[in-house]
Amino acid sequence: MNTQIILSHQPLNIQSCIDWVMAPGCGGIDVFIGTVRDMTKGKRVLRLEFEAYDKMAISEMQKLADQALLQWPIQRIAIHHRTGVLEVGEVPVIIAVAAAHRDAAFDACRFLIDTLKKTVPIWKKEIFEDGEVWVSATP
Amino acid sequence: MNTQIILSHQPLNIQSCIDWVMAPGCGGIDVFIGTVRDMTKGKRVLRLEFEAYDKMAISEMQKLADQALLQWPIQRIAIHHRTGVLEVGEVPVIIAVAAAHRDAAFDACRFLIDTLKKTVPIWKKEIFEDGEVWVSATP
Amino acid sequence: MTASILAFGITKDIFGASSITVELPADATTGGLKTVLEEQYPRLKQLASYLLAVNNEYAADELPLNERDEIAVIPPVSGG
Amino acid sequence: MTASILAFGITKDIFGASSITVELPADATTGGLKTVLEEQYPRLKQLASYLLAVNNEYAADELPLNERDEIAVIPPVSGG
Repeated sequence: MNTQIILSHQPLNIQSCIDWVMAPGCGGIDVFIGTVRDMTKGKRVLRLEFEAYDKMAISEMQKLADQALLQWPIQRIAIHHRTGVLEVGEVPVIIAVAAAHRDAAFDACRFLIDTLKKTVPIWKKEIFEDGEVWVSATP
Repeated sequence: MNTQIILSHQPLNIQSCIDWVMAPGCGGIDVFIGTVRDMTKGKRVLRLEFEAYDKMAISEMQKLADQALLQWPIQRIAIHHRTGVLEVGEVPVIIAVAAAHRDAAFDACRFLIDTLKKTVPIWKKEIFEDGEVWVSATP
Repeated sequence: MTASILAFGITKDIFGASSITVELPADATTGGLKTVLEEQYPRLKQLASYLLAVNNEYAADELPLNERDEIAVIPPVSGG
Repeated sequence: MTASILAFGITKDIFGASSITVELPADATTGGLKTVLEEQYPRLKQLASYLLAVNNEYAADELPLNERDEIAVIPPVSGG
């Protein structure tokens, strides 16, 4: 297997995600790490809450990884996504891609995070001092 | 200071490089990690040896970071480069870029590694079973 | 048939539950289910968009439904 | 003047040392230094390219040199 998909309530471990994709044939690893920002559109965020349709989220992430492996000369992909309540500075997502040459790693990693945000059934609620909102739910 | 430049004989620490760029205002971090491959152009590599013109290498890396900070809306940059003898699988370089939004982080990180490889006075010798060669030295 | 519908994110708020059941004709499709849901829960029409998933796959508009299908409403996703 | 020249990578092999000294006219420039070096070390001309750095900056071709400058030969770099 050259993909590792993890969906977890536990804090994500960046080092172990990167370690998983490292391989002797790879010369470059690109890693995207999402973090919880303290502000959104000028408003202070207290924390985020992530909810997933677990089984489908995992299968959609697997599909993305399979597609990336077909599309670019890359060797290993790890996608780790967190669920539950996350404070500012915590890490909801890590995507690591290892390839013999770095261009493919960069391109695939960017494709994975861009597409994950569009297709994987995971939802984020922003919690402010004066209320909360499911991100992107309404126009 | 929003840049951290390290040139070191000691093994690089991926987690501490990433920790350094994390900031509450950042939503995305892109990280490039170079690793020593076991093959180059079909030939088995035993190990690499990196040599740097230390003072100038640091100042050239600082220039790249300054240029990236001018060119993209990014907040923090860490560039860590190793010197000395590296075995297959070890990490010669880590570049981490944190930004409010991920596009800038990806673009700046890619610019930094691409340009580092062209302008920073660091040299790599590949050691094979039957000899050794300074990479790119001759046509 | 009786279809059981899973809800996530804002849809859970709209339904007031993480799962509901609706009565559908035996030859119901995803399109027909959407019409029924929008009648019972008009706030669905205020979403930026939403899709149905059947058995963990995004479903086409006129996919026939079976009683044993796992059906979910997927409001706009926002992971990552 | 006597200029001291630092060498790295393959240039260290070509010079057989990590630093050499060369005698230059008082009004020497980087271009003049290159000519002198290439006469004494013809293998320099076999490199894919090389640059001179003066005081830790890549130097233009006709930069005047001073005895106290830190001068280095920079063969093609290959970091990262």
